[in-house]
This record gives sequence, structure tokens and C-alpha cells, in this order.
Amino acid sequence: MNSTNKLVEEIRQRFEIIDVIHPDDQQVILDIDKMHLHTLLSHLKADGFRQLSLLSAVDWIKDNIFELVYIVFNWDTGVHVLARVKLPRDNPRFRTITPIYPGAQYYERDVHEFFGIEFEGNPMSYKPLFLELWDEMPPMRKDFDPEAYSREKFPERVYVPHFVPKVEVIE
Amino acid sequence: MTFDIVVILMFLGAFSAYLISKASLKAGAYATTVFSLGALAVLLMGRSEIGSEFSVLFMNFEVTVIGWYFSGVMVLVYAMTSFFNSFWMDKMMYPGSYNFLYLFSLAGTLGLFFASDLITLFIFWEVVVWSSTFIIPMGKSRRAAVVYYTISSIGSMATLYGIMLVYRISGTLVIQEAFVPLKEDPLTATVVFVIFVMAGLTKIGIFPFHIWLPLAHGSAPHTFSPVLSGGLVKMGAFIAYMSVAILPAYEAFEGSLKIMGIPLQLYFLMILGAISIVLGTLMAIKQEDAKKLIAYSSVANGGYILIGILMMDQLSFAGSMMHLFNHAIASAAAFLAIAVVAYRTGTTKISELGGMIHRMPLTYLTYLIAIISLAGIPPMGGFVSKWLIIQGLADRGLMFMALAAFFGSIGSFLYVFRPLAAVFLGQLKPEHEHLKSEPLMMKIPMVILMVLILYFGVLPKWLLGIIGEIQVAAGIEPVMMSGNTILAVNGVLNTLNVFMIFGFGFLISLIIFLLMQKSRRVGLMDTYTSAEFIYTPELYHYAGAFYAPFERLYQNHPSVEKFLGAIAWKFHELGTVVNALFFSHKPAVTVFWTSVILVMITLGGAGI
Amino acid sequence: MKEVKLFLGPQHPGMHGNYSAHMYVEGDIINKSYALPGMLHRGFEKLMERRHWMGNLALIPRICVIEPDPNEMVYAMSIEKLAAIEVPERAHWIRMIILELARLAANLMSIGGIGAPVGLYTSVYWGVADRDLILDIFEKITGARVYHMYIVPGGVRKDLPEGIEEEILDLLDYIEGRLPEFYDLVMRSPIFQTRTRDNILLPEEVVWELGVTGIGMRSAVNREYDIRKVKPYARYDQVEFSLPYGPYSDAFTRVDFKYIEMAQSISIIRQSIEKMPKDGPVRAKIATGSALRWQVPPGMVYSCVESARGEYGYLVVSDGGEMPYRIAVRGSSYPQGLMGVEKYLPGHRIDDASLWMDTMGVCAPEIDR
Amino acid sequence: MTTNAKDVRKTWEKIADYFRAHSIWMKWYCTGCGAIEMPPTMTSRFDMERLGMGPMATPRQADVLLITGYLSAKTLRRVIYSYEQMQDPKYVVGFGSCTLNGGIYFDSYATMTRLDHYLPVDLYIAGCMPRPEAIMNSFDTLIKMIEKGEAKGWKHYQENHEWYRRNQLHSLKEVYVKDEFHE
Amino acid sequence: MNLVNFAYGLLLLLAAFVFQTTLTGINRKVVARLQRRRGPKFYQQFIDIFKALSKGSTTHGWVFDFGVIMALGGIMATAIFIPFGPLKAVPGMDNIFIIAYVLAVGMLGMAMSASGSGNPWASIGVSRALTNMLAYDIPFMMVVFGLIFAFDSSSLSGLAAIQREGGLLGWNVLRFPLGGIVAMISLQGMLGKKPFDSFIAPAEIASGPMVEYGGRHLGMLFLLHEYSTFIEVSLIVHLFFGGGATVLEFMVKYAVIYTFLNLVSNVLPRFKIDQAVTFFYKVPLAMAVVQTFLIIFLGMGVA
Repeated sequence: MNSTNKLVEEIRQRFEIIDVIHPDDQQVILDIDKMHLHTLLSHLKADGFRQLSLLSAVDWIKDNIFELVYIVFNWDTGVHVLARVKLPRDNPRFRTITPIYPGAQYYERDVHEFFGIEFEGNPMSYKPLFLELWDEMPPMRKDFDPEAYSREKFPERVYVPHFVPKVEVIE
Repeated sequence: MTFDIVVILMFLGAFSAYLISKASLKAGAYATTVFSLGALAVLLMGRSEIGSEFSVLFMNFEVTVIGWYFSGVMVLVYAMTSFFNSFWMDKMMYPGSYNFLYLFSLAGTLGLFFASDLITLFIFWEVVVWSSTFIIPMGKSRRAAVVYYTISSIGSMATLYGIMLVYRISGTLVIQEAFVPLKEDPLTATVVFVIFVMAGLTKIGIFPFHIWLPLAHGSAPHTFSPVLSGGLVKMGAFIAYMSVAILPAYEAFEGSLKIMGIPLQLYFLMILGAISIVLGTLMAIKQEDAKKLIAYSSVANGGYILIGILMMDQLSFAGSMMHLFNHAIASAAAFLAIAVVAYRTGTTKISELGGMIHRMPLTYLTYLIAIISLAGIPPMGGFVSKWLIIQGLADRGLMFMALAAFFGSIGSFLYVFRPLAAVFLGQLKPEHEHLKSEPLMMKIPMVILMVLILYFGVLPKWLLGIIGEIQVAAGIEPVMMSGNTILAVNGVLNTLNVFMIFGFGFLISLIIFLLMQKSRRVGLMDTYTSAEFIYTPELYHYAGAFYAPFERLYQNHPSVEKFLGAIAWKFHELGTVVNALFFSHKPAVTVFWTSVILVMITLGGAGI
Repeated sequence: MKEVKLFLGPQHPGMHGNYSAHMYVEGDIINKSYALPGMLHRGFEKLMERRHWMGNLALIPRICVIEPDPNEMVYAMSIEKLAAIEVPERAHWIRMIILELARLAANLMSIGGIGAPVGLYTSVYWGVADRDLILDIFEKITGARVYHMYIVPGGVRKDLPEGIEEEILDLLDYIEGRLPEFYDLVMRSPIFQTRTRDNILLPEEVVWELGVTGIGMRSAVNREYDIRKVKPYARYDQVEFSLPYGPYSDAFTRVDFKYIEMAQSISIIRQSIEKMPKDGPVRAKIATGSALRWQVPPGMVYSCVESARGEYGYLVVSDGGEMPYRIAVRGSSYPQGLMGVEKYLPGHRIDDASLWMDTMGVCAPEIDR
Repeated sequence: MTTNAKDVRKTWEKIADYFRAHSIWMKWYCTGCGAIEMPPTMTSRFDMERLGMGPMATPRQADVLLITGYLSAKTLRRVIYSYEQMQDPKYVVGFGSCTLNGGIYFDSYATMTRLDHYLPVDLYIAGCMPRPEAIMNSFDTLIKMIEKGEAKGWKHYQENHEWYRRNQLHSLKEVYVKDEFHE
Repeated sequence: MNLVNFAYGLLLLLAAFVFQTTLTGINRKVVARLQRRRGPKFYQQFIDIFKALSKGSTTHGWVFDFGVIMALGGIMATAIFIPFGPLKAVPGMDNIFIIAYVLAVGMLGMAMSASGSGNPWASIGVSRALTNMLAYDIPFMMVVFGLIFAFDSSSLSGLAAIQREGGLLGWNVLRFPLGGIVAMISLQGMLGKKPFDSFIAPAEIASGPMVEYGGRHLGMLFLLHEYSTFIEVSLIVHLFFGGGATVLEFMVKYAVIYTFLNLVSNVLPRFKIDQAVTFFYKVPLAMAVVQTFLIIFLGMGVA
């Protein structure tokens, strides 16, 4: 825990950290106010965390918030830092981090598509990516029911018997 | 006495066309057609009068076989192209003058081919140069006319100097006699030969004088490009023929160093021809503009013609003479086809076009047959002539010429196919969706040319007969034919048999095709797109940079244009310096520098 | 219009998997290109939230079909971290054997498959046939050829069958003997070298900009950046292996590195078989919940392993329930597959587009999920 | 058509069916996981070419469309487009349980559940994923079906095109998407 | 030229088709062995062709059909010119230059039809195929030029007969070894086998010109392929391996050469098109020029 402790100490001196969790000895979760996220990431990037491993979101529907998780990685020390910020669920907007990590562009587009979180400053993120002609709420939100959607979109239909193609199932 | 009438009539026709144009532009344009068709008819009927002599004012003419042959080719091209004139009347800046100059230049070429003394030759040469110089800028660019005139004047000056030189030595200007004394004097003969040939080279567009061709052909009016490429370029071949056959070069250079039996002087020219073939081919491959592309192909084909003429033998010479005709009509047909496209769409840029076959199938067919002939594929005329040239080369063992010839003929597939694929085939652009088919008046010459190209590819006997006469006149063995079989030293070619076997193969293939299940017709956009959807036909048409990987191999080549451009730029800079030094806004500076130079000249003169 | 819009995929022989790159081509140079993912999108992350922790075992390997085992491993690792389960020693070693065999299979397929974009089909035939022998071993161990569901939270599903060690060693000997043949056929071919050397470069700045990992990263940044080294999981810290790295990454180097890595995988498996405890439990009990409906303590954890294409990770969030609250997947080829295609495929020739996809290691299913 | 001509036609079709059965070119659309078992089937170990089968580059050239696994809505559009570009007679083989009933993705919002609502499937191969042996076996069955003239899915598609089209439109909204969204 | 010639030609066409297609089938088996598998039945190629012909097809307009007919017709006409061992349909027409140029009709038809489909992949394929032709044909024609100069004959059967007079050592491949090598490399290019098959590269341009063909069009294309293979390999057999005094001799030589080239092709990757051009102009062209130079100026190898 030495390396992460030192890192956390250093960060605590500079930033207001709401909470720190250590899931394992090479991983730190930092809860941070969304005002400070960009400076934190810039700091981390300068500190050797040159890779953005993942950007994702969690829908805490009971608390009515979205939680964005930025996972950055330092290849020299092998430490993952998970920086978390909370956004209101009603009007989820945040600023892009593409100036810091250019690779975040598609992750943001991904999150926008699946959660509906908007990233200001990343015009590309407003375009759909994986889904085509999607007409429902963003599918990864907890209140979206995929099964019902599937039933409605891809229903079991009844064949008119006289033209049923002969289907043979083997094995 | 029909030929003098023709020449005079053409001049009168030129003026009357101008006057008619003042009344009605269309009528003026039709007048060009009528007059040139009339000239064609007279020429064809007057074949029996070959050998007659006549003179008009101080100019003397003689109708030789070669002159008759050349003028026939020329008038044919002029006549066919003149059908197109009426469509461009409202687009031309000076349509009346165009009609005038069109016939005037035709008259000039006729006079040139029949001239029996050198002065007449020179006069008509100038007539042609001047009239075409004024036509070219009626298209797009003035620069093209300047380049054309510069290169032409090199030729004119060379001719004039050559004439004076010959006159000094032999004291006569009659073509048949003037060159006789040169046989004894190889050195002067070389000089005269080089001077005259240089004039020919400038017209035929052989390296390094090829730079005017693409510029002039590319920017001349669409109706004049076929004439330039199919007709006027052949004047150069005529001059080259004269220098080789009438001089006669082989006898004059008997004593000089020989390579594979070819005198060094001629061999050097052949190398220029070979370079032209390779260069023309390479440049044509990378052209973006269909007209420039065909223009560069004229450079390459000029190379073939020159090599064949210089060989002065049974096969290659005959091939070259035949190629002259084949190239003239094929290139004219190709240019006309492009002109139709340009008339309907307003552009000749390859990458801006596409799918024209769906709107003008006849134009497509014309272009197809023309390029099959240009590329030398049977059963079209171009094949016979190229076959003859290559057989001649193989007979002599001229391997580097053959290398260039092979490169040129296979390379020609590449460049002729590009407009075919990108202009006529492929996706039709949305903006060309409502184009109309070609007008009737344009169809007539295209059909005639198509038939001619095919006819002389299958039955070249008549044409080769005339060429045999030319060869006899030039004192070489004529090309041999038995029935429809051309007999060469290394092999025989029966064009009719080739055509029949072709038909047979085609028939079998057609039967196979028809026996099988009928096809379902689908649109052009219902095509393989890797299962993705595309809605923009213009984005699904491969036209730009067609041979990109190949073009990249020689994109940084040295070129004459670049070299000349660099020199011009240097002069321009020098001019700027001189301007800055002497003609600045302060008169004192000018006075100062002038006096410095004057002082230096004085001192220098005193020093000596 | 000088540009042509061409599609590399989804149904193009040059594209592996159901993926598409839209290319604007002038002549043969790609001017602009965009990736069109999502043809393989199944909504995994959503489906995982709707299955029990155990039910997900069947689902997760299907995320990436080419190399499914890292999925099982990261999933197991995450649950073990959240529930603080100690994995038996023997299970660690068995996991390593499975993972390395899987890596070997993936690399074998990929070095055989490099024949497809360059037109050397014989290598495809050989490579896939040899890979099949590894699948036979898998079948003997796990009962399945492709989707094994073998690495489970708490260990592995069952112990190795008797005598499988010898079979694995025999197979390794065989594959080791085949590698030089492959090398002669593909890598030593002068034509292959003219096509791949100094072509399709991946400079170091691009690696950092995009976040490329795996062989692409190691060949460009000249460091041994591998999760197995930097952040060892299982018992990778107890075996000796060294991975190739270099400062200059062209297509040839990246393929070349795969050969070296295969040799290293073989060595790791041999060491594992040697060092593995000969018996002992292979599966720890999941502490809470019933046998089928586990409950995992609440928390959030990110765990990652090194797949054949780079860092492969899951972000697992649990709210203490019977189902995962959220699982986010980091596919290892996500950066090069999406942003790489957009920014760094342009400038290449269409001849190389397929080779680009292949040597950059773009794997569609793990991008689409 | 006279009876004589009909007989000729019938005999001709029979001969043609023999050829069609023994030379099946496939368009191997890697729609999903099933694609991973195709290389082993095609290459040295199982050597599908023994049956006269081989991969082809484009749908125009192919006889059989292999749907190797689940189909997301996005893929389904492209598969239908590909199928319609193929030449008659054409056959469809569905791989794995995903094409049968959605398989493990039965409740996914992105994937369809039953392929024969959208395309006429001649043959399904069960399993997740089907092993190469199963694939070979199924191709053997397909060959027999074609020989007997039983694989008539393409005719069904022609005859009941409206029904299929209605299903397709219901699930996909548009089959031919004007798809420029990502640029 | 009379009806007998045509009937004879038709027979030769049939024989060439059966021979070459069987050989292709056998070669598929041979290659399968190289790739450690069994491979299809030896008559698989026949089934493939007839199947393709029997299927339905789509067309993109008349030039799409016309091009295919023209291509197959041109290639069949060329095949009639080719002597099948000692057998000739039309005497005196086996001039090498005629064959070389007639062959181009087929190419042009094919290219036209492919471009007529309106598919850019096809056009790219055609542009590559033509570039490829520019690359391989020039060294080949150079060598042929030397041969014609050496023996004063441009007739295939004539050249073959001259070689047979000298026995095994009279074969041109032994008399002019450099030329022989050039011809074999060029043949590889003509046949469109690897490494010179970038114009049909499936992974790059989705099989190039063939991209839109199906049904009878594709079947005719396969026929065309068989015939053009027959023409090209026969050219080499006649020019460099002494042709055939008997039909059997010709067939054996032909089969050996074809199988050899096929095996070579299966262990090589493919060149990019510009690399192929560079290769042809660097190595074979230089060799061809040297060979021709030796023949013309030194008379080396000319008996």
C-alpha cells in the first residue's frame, strides 16, 4: 500500500477529496467534486498516469445521480486511479476531458449514447455510435427494460401455416 | 485539272464561309461542312490524275501519291469534324472568323501537300501555322496559343533556313531537284536533314518539341482538337517523309556510322521517337483531362509514325503510313466523342464525369472503337499498322525501339481505358441525370468514322495498295499482299481470318450467354458495398487518380516543361532585378546605374 | 469528385469480424476514414445487470470470441476482490495455464491469419489447424472448445483431468517445432517483408494519445509494459518470462513480437506445470448467499489482465445484491479500433487497410460488446 | 408451355440441382460468435472444400448465406441487404441458438430473436456455438436437401415477400438506412 | 478458312476446356496437400463452372453483358489460334504478335464489363490489372522479340519445331536460360497468380473486377479464366519448352509447368501493385534486355 498511500497523500494536499477507497493495493478510488476533476486528471497525467483506461458511468437511480468513473493508469507503478464524480440525473452535463486525454473522445460518445450524459466541448459525442435509429431512452439507464423492448421490437409472430418454410433442426 | 480547282476553291470557300457566317452563323458552319465534303469528293474522284502538275500565280504544284494520300487523310478529318462546328457557334468568341480560319487552314494543308517547290511549301506552311494560331485561343487559354506559336516558329525558321541553304547549294527550289547535289556532301546533307526534320518534329510533336501538343489540343475549341490531332500533326510526318525519302537520307548517309544497318543520324532520330512513345504514354496515363490525355497519346503515336518513316523499309514504313491514317481517324473519333460529352456536360475533366453510356450509347461505341484502334487491338485498323511496324522492327532487330513500341502499345491500354471507365462507364452523377442523347448531326460523322476504322482493320487491302504505290514512288519495296493476307518476313497476317475467328468466338460466347437463365436488371446503385448503404452515386465512382500507384512511381520525373518553366522563371526574376535597378521611382538611380555600366563598357573597351 | 467512398466491412473479405471502416479514398490513398462499430452490439453491460452473479458466468466469455478466457479471469478477479476470497494455490496455476493456452491459441490464429491480408493463404490453413489442437486440450480440460466457463470466482470449475499435463507438454513441443516453419513461410518471405517493413507505423506519441496497449504499445515505447509484469495477477510474479519491446513499431515488428510472445507463453506454461502444486483444492467457496445466488459485498473495483491485444479490464460495481449493479467492459482494442481508425488510418493505402486492422489488433466484438 | 417443354425444364432443373448441391459457394457473414468455428471448418482439419464448398468474396457470387450467430438490428439490415443481392437460387443457414430463438441474448434490446421472421432459413444448426462436426453434418444435410430440391427458401421469400418485408419494417423501421450519422 | 476449320476449332476449344479444367481440379488437390488437407474432387472445377452458369444473375446494363460476351469471345478466338500440340485449327495464324494482341480483346471486354458494373472496387481492380499487364508484358515481349530475331519466325508452331530439331538441348529455356526465367516470371504475372495477383486480392479490394458477377456472368468468367490460362501456359510451352510433337508430350509439359507455378504461387504472399511494377522493371526487364542483347549483338544461343 506504500505507493498508493503516498500518492493519495500528495493528492490530498492539493485537492479536496471527498472520499478515498482502496479496493486493492494497486488501486485507489477517489471521490471528487466535479469542479476539480479536470485539474486532478491533469495533475495525474503529469504524474505518470498517461493512459486513460476507461471512462464509464453508473446509474444510481435511487439517489437520482449519475456517477462518472474515470480510470487512469500509471504503467510504471502499475497503479490504477478511479476518479469518480457525481452528476444530477435530471440534467446530466459535464465538460469533456478530451484536451487532457484525447482518447476519451469515443468513451464520451459511448457514455452519451448509453446514459444520455452530455459532454460539452466534444461535439462528436452527440452522435450515435453503436446503436442505429435508436428511439428509446438511453438503454443503460436503470429504468430501461430491455426485455420489454425486445418483446415489442422482435415479437414472436404466428406463422400462417400454409407457407411455413420447412425448417429442419439437426443435432 | 481538278486539283488546282480544289486549292483555289478552298481559299474562296474560306472567304465565303466567313461572309455566310455574317448572315447566319449556323449556315456558315454548314458551309464548312459542304466545302470540306466537296474537297473530299474531288480528291477521291481525282485519283486518276495523280502525277499532274499545275501552277497558280507564282506557286507550282505537283500531285504526288504521297501528297494525295496525306491530303485525303487531312480532308477526311476536316470534313468529319466540320459536322460539329455548328454546335459551337454560339459558344465561340469570333464564330465567323472560326469558320473562315477552319477552311483557310485546310486550304493551306492542301497546298502544302501538293507543293512542288520549296517556296510554295513554305508559304502554305505559314498559312497553316497562322490560321491555327488564331483558332487555338478561341478555346480556353491564350497561353496555349503562345506556346504553339513559339514552337511552330522554331519549325518555320528552321524550314526557311533550310530552304535558303538548299538554294545556295543547288540553285533551284524545285523539290525533286534541289536535294540532288546533297548526296555527294554528307556533312551538308546532315545539316539540311537535321534542319528540315526539326521542322517536322515540331509539328508532329516529337520529344523535346512535344510540349505544345497537350497545351494546344487541351485548350483548343472542342471542334478544332480533332483536326489538330488527327490532321495538322500529320504535316510534320509529311516533312519528315520528305527529308528521308526525297533527300534521300539512306543514300546520303551511306558513309556514316551504322547501328543495325541504320545510319547514326537516323538512329538518333529514332531514339527521339522512342522517347516520345514512352514519354507520351507515361504522361497520358496521368492526365486528368480527357482531351489532354488524347493529346499525349498523339505524342506517343507520333513516335510510332516517325520510327516507321525513318525505317524506309517494306514493313515498318508501310505500317507507319497506315498508322498515320488509322491514328488520324481514331484520334479524331475519340476527340469527337469527348466533344459530344463536353457539349452536353460542359466539362472534359475525367473525374467530373461518369456513366455517360446511359445517356449517349453511340458516343460510347465510337469512343470504344476508336480506342481499340488506338491501342492496336484487332480487329481494328490500328492493329494492322502496329503489327507491321513491330514486324519491321523485329526483322531489323532494333530492340530498343521495340521496347518502346511494346511499352507504348501496352501502355496505351492503360490510358485509353481510363476515360472509357471513368467518363462513359461507372455511376451516373445526379446532375447528369437529365442529359439528352447526342444530336443527329453529331451521330453522322461518328458512325462514318466507326465504319472506316472497322473496315480498314478487316480489309486493309485498298489502303495498303495505295501505300505500296507510295513505297514504289519512294524507291523501296512495296508491302506484299496475297488476297487478304499481309506477307511479312517473319510471319503472315490475314485480317479477314482474324475477324472471322473473332466472330466465331463471339458467336459461341453469345450462344452460351443466351442459353442460360435470363438476368435480372438492377440499377447501378444496387451494387456490392460491403453490405453498407450508400446513397451518393458521385461518391461511388472511381475516377480520380485512376492509376495512382503507378503514377506515384514517376511523379518526380524531370520534364521539358519544368525545365523551360524554370528558365522562364529565371528570366522573369532577372527582369525584376533589372526593373528594380534601372526603373525604380527615383530617376537618379536609373541615371547612376546607366552611367556605371557605360563607364564599365568604356573602360573594358579601352582595356582591350 | 475525386474521392471515392469505400467500405471496408462489415462484409468484406479484408475485415475480420462484423465491423466497418468507411474510407474516403483518392486514388489509393485514404484521405478520411471513420469506424462504424455496433454491428456486434448485444448490450452485454445491460444483460449482465439482469443476470445473477453466477448466471453471468455463461454470458461473459461471449464478449470476445477470439480469446474468451481473459473475460472469465477479470470477472473472477473482481468478485474475489470485492468479496475478499482467497483463491487456492493450485487454482492460480491452473488459471495461468488456461490463460496462456488461450493466448497461444489467439496468437496462433493471428499469425496464421496475417496471411489473409497479404495473400498467403497457406499460413492461414496451417495456423488454424494447429490452433485446433489447443482447442482439443481445452475440450479435455473444460468440456468446451471455445467458451470454457472454466475460471470461476474462487478458483476454477474443476480440477485438471488426469494426465493432461503430458498432453499439454507434448502439444507445446509440437507447436514449438512448428514455429520455425511458420517463420520461414511468412516472416522470411522477402515479399512479406517489403509489404510490412517500415509500413503502418505506430509512433510513441500515438500510443499515448490513443491509449493503445499490448504489443502495439510495447513495440513503440521501448518498455516492458505488460499487465503481467507491471501488475502481476495469478502467479505471474513467480514465473520467469521476458517480453519483447522496442522503440520502432512497424507492421513487421508487431507480427514478429507475436512469435516471441508465443515462445514466452510456451515457457510460462511449462514453468507453471512444473511449479504447480500437484494436488489441493481448486475452488474456494463463495462466502455469502446460497450456492446459486451469491451475494457480493457492495463496492466498486476495476480489475484487468493482459489479453493478446492488451489491457483487458472490467469495472465491477456491486450494491450487495444478487446481481451485479453495473459492469463496464474495457475492450483492449477500443482505442485503436475507434479513434485509431479515425485519426491514423488516413494516409495509408487501401492495400494496407486490411493489414492495418490486422496488425493493430482490432477485434470487433470487444469494442461493440 | 407444352408438357414436353415442361419435362425438359424439369430434367434440366434436376441436373442443375445436382451441380448446385455439389458446389456451394458461401458468403460467410461473420455476424457473431459462430464465425469463430468457421475457420476450423474451412481449413486443414475439417476441410470443407471436400464437399465442394468454399468462401466467396461478395454476395453476388455466393449461393449460401451463413448467418453465424446473433444479429443485432444494425447487422440485420445489412444481412437483408446482402441477401437480396444474392442470385437465385440461394440458401440461408442459421448458426447457433441465437438465430433460432435469441439464445442467451433473448432479452437484449439490440439483437433480434428469431431469424426466420426476416429471412427464409433453410437450415438451422443448434448449439452455442455449433462445433465444426455439427457444421459439416449440416452442410451434408444441406447438400441432400438441395439435391432433392427441398431447399426452396428463396422461393418462399419471393412469394411471401410482403410478409417478410412487414416483419422487417416492424423490427427495423427502415431496412435501407441512410446512414451518415457518424460523420 | 472454311467450315472444316471452324469445326476443328470448336473441337480444339472443347479439348482445351476439358484438359485445362481437369488440370485445375487436380491442381486444387495438389495445393490442398501442401496445405495439409484433402481438397475437393478432381472434377470439382467442372461442377463449379456449370453450377455458376445454371444460376440466375443480375445485370447492370447492356455493357455489363456485352463486355462478358466480348471477353469470352475474344479469349475463345485466341484459343483457336493456339496450336494444341501438333494440332492446329487454322494454319498459319499462330503468329505470336497476333496472339498477344488478340488476347487483349478479352482483357478489354472483361475490364469494360467490370467497370460497367459501376462498382469502384471493380474499377480499382481493373486499374491494377492493366498496370500489372504493363509490368509483366514488356519483359516477356522483349524476350519474344529476341527469339523472333534469332529464328526469323514469329509462328508458335514454327518456333516449337525449330527447338525440337535440337533435341532436349534445343529447348529455348536451355539455350536462353535468362529468357526462360523471365518468361516463367512473366507467366506467373499473366496467370494472375501470387505474388502478382493484387488485382483480385480479396482482402484489399473484395476480389476486384469479379465483385459484381454472379450466375452466368461468373460462369463465363470462369470459362474465360480456364481459356486464358490455357493460352498463356501454351505460349510458354511452345516458345520455351519445344511445344509438343505429340499431343501427349504437349500435355505433360503443360501440366508440369502449370503445377509448378501453382505450387510456387501458394507459398508466396502478394506484392502491392507498385511493388510488382518495380520488381518487373528491375529484375526481369533487365534480364530480358541482357538476353535480347546477347541474341542480337552476339548471336549467343542461336544455332
